[in-house]
Amino acid sequence: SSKNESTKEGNKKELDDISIMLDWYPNAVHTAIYVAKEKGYFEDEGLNVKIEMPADTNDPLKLAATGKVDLAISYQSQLLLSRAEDIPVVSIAALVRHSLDAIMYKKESEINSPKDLEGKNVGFPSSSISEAVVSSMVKNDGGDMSKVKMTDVGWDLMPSLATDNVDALVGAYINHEQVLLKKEGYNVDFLSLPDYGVPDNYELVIVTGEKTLAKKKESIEKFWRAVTKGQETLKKDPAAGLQILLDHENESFPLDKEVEEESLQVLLPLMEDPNIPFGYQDEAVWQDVADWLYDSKVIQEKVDPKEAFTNIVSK
Amino acid sequence: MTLVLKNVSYTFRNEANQKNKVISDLNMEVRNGDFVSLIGKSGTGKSTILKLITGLLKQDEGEILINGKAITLGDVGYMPQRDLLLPWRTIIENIMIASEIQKDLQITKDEARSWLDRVGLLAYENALPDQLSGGMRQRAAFLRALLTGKDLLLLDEPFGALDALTKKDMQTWLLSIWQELNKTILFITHDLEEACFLSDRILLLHLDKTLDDIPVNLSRPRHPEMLHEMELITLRHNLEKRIAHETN
Amino acid sequence: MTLVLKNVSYTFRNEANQKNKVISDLNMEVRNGDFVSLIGKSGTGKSTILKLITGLLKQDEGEILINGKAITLGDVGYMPQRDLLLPWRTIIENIMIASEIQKDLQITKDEARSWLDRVGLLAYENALPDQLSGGMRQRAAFLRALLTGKDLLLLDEPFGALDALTKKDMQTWLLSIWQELNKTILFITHDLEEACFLSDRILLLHLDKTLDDIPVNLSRPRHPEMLHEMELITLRHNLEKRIAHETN
Amino acid sequence: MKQIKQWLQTYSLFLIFTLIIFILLEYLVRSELIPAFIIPAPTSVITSIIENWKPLFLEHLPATLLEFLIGFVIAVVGGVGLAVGMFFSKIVEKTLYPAVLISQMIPIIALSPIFVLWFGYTIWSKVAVTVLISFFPIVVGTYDGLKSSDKEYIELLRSMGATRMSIFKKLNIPMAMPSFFSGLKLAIVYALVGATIGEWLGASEGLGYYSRRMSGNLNSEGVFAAITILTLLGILMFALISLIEKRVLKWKYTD
Amino acid sequence: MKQIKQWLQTYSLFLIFTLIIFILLEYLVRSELIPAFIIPAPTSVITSIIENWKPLFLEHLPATLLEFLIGFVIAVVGGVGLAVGMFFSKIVEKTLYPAVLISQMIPIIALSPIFVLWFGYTIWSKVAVTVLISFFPIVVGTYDGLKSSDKEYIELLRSMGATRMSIFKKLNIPMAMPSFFSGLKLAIVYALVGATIGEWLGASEGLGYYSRRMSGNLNSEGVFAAITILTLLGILMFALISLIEKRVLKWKYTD
Ligand SMILES: Nc1ncnc2c1ncn2[C@@H]1O[C@H](COP(=O)(O)OP(=O)(O)OP(=O)(O)O)[C@@H](O)[C@H]1O
Ligand SMILES: Nc1ncnc2c1ncn2[C@@H]1O[C@H](COP(=O)(O)OP(=O)(O)OP(=O)(O)O)[C@@H](O)[C@H]1O
Ligand SMILES: [Mg+2]
Ligand SMILES: [Mg+2]
Repeated sequence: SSKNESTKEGNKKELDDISIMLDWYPNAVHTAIYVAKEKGYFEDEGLNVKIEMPADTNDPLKLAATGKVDLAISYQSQLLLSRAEDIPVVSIAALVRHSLDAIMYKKESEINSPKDLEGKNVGFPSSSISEAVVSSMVKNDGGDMSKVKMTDVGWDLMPSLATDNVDALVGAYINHEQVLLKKEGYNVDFLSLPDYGVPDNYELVIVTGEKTLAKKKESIEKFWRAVTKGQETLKKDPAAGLQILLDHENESFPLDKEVEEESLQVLLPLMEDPNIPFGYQDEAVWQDVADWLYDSKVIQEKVDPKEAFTNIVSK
Repeated sequence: MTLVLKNVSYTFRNEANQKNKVISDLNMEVRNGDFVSLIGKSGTGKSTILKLITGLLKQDEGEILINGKAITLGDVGYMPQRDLLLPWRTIIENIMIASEIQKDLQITKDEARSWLDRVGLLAYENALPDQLSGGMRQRAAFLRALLTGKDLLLLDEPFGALDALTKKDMQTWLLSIWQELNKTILFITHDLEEACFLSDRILLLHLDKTLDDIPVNLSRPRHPEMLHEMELITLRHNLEKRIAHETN
Repeated sequence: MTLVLKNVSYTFRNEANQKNKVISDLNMEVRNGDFVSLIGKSGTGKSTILKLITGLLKQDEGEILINGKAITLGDVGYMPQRDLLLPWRTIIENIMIASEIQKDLQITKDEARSWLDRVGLLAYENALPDQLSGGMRQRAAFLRALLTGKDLLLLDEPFGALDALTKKDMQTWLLSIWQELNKTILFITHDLEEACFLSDRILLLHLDKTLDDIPVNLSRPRHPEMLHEMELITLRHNLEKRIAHETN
Repeated sequence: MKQIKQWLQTYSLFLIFTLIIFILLEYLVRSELIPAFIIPAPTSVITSIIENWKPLFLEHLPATLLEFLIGFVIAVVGGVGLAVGMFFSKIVEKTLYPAVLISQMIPIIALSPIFVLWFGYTIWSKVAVTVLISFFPIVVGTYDGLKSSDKEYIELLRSMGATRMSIFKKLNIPMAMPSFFSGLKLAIVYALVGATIGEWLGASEGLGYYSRRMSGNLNSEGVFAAITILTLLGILMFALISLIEKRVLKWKYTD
Repeated sequence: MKQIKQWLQTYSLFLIFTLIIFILLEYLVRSELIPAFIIPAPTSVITSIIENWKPLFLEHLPATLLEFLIGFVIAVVGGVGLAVGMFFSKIVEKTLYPAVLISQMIPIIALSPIFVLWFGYTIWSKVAVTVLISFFPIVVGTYDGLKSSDKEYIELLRSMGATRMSIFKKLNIPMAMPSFFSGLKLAIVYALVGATIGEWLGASEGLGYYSRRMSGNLNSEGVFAAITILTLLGILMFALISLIEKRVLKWKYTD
């Protein structure tokens, strides 16, 4: 057995290090990555993957830009914002292909479409994108945005709705906040962005710094192959896949199994589209989102979508 | 004005509830216009007696009467060893503090000013205590006790912290004020020469809590030359001997 | 051991660069085994002279010589008015501090202990200064100056803060130690009686910066009874008059 | 004139030091040794302040100032009140002093949902954070100050027949002033930090909010513009209190 | 025995007060007047601590403790070093004292990207926050303490021929101790808060991080479990320093 160990060690030394920073703490959306890690898919590709967690949702982008991490999970619109600020980051794959963001509210608050938000109070997490989302949706629905009150609720999305400090939330995810609020016994419903004129977007994308991309393109491709394999395994047996995540986290941060199960159920259909490889990005989608951001004045200069992303998987 | 202490006792209790009977069955009397000194070794209870007379401490037994009535706080003028001038008040504000505290005491600023003038402090009326020398501060502290308007003044080692030369000046000064105003003074000191020079009577407190009453047969008015007269020197010598044999 | 000051001058400069010539063309001499007192009104510069002799201040002009050599810091034993015992050190640690500072000074703990015994402080060897009475602290401070091992001791009002009775005891005690050890002492005091009782010579510093040298013709050893002898009383009376006419 | 000269003498070294740091930073950023989206060049920060002076000074600064002022006043009134209560009553002291001490050990951000529950997103949630954070030094300063009155002074006043209330007014209060001001100087700095943190927990205006929004927009010049104004404001407040202290405690400073 | 009795006498009122608050909370939560996901019932918090004792005490507590200890030691060493530097050199003082003061006015969270850039998500980013937050009271305490040495004592030692170094060792250092300990007591509380905030700014373990994670999951019992442990730890640290202070400053406390 000692011989076996030494060869293992020898193998390890040949592995390429690659680091990825998640968008938030580990949850159902990251299951594929943990499956790939646990099942040894990364090792098979010759990679040693280090997973890190951020403090602030902006950190992953900045750290990828400076090369402190090789990869990061971020948001499509946030990436376009960074490009507008000349932060050298590129998206290399789409992790979630559709919006998770939505306008969320308690059913009893008699909101049926965005224009019903007039005279109501909408909470959002200090982001101009969220404001633009509400504005677009209300206008699209024929409402008057000036009658909608927007309240920045900082970090406390769920408590603000639960305590009726706001009537609706934007920036809350249907796979997390919605599930949790339901579990606490609140009857919540939501309005989808694409239904009211906000282009459907790749909510989560994998990004890297321009320099890192040039240097480590091969490793990044390997990384994504392994994650894709992880996603396949997960789809075949979601319960087993999720268990890997839960086991990994359970020692330190017990995750709520029910919540994550439900979250995964919401997520899986949104992560892939039929006949399109996992992670493939469509220029049209980038163009739409970029245009929308420019039109709604979130960014002041046009961003060339071609520079913002590069596909590492081909159709 | 007559001050009478009848069979007064006082016991200190510390945290561990140990008792220390400092004053035991004490009798004394101070008559109107007297200048009486209270002397004795350290720890015999001189300051305690003064605090009992002011009312700051309450005797366990016996009576303390002024003009036949039991004393209460605010009945006498009190001057401790440290001048205790409030550092944020000007000199005139300091000496007028008693009239702020006691409603029935009406002292005008002009009166206070004329007092300052009399003791040579008018130029320092609006100065802060820190700007004054030790002797000046002591004079201000005395004025503060005087301006309580009480007939009986209790002075606890008022010149103890002064240097010998300043002390001499202050003694003469105090005598002149006392004579002019016909106040009654009970004066604590460690300095036997001072006690002899100033007093009509000296009360000598012993470690065994007994009290000797010793008359001083020097003529009034006193002047510094008398310090070198045989009578004073002998009296002092005498007192020294009486105290020296006591062991702490 | 001879201390000589030749034409010494010293000027204080304040922040506004105003000058105050405190010592001007001063000449004095202290010979081996002398007990010399330095007296004078407040502010005449007595403490300044002592600081010049210790080397804490540097004269602007003139020379200060011990045995013909210019003095430097560490040449004399110095005792200020406040005892300045370090509150975190035990009594024995306090009196041995000079031997920690000066490498060539070797004083063993046993020696220090025998000194404590001699002044009646052995029981307090390991006590902290706060646990001692004023007189005891003053004795410890004196031992500290003594255990610098220097022949010349400079004492700046060492008993100024003590009460009159304790002071008497300390004077007698100081004389006995001084006689036994054949030290040279330069002693500042405000108390003329004290100066007369202790000294061989009295140096009287005037406000105009001149210095009188007055011999004391009392026999040695001195004993407290002498305080009441006519000779001492006359001398004191005399000194008082010489000082009194000076105006500040 | 003389005062200015003295001021320069005191702070010139520090100003030179600051200038060197700024020049160094400018160089590091311009030569791309530090990415500008993490630490912006000082000149860009200044440009950003000038360009956005209208929202910064007319909208966000007044908002933060208002939260800060209300919070600071409440902290002073409440803190002094509590200190006085503890001074007069052993029971109040023994009950609340440890609680006040412990309140300082709880990371405030962890309590943000509670603030939301109680105060919603009104100005009061920011005021609450401000109060919580600046309360402690005032209580401690005032209480220690009140207790510092010498027993001998108290006896002197009592011997004149002074009531407890007049001893409090004539002795305890003036005696407490130096220690109270030490606490106040700490508190005013903390109060500003508190208002900023309060805004991070949810606000729609204010410099803290501005900096967070700019951070969300990855606009580091904006972030540092707000921080710069906040810091200068803090220095100003500190200087102001120091000045008032010098006035009120004239008797301590004339020598 | 006697000490325990004395301790009870001192703190019994506070303990009763705490108990009443807890019972009140328990009632408010049970009767659903306060939603349990905002303030949990005290009993649920205790249950949560017991259930999760393993990760809490074996993983997160040691992580926080380590950050805290490293940070605190650096703050003490650095703070004392700076104070000594300022004590010996007017230039150092005039250059750095205002900088240290101003560093306290900058809201630390605003600097998180800088910490992350410099230190990444290693332990050092948390240590840096800890140091920054606990540095100030140590510098001020030590510096004020060193300066407090009486001129007369210095002259006495100089008259014995003492060098500046031996005056420093024999006089300045012991004289500075009381003020140094005042600073230390503040610093140790702040250091713990600092480590927690540091973890909020990015970590993968530690009690601060734990509380944040639990907060993201609306698990308020978890949040308060971590806060409770942190608070108890803070009290313990404070008591520890107070004890050491009593030992070192025996000469101040024997009376
Ligand atoms: N507050 C107190 N608590 C307990 N004991 C006290 C207190 N004040 C004084 N004593 C004790 O009472 C005794 C007499 O004290 P007091 O101050 O009256 O003496 P004294 O004659 O004024 O001494 P001194 O000459 O030193 O001023 C002393 O033994 C002292 O220890
Ligand atoms: N550090 C100082 N700076 C400026 N002037 C000083 C300083 N120390 C003393 N003086 C001045 O020098 C003069 C003499 O002071 P010194 O202390 O030597 O007098 P002294 O004779 O010892 O007085 P006392 O009897 O009050 O102790 C005084 O006028 C005093 O104001
Ligand atoms: Mg007394
Ligand atoms: Mg002097």
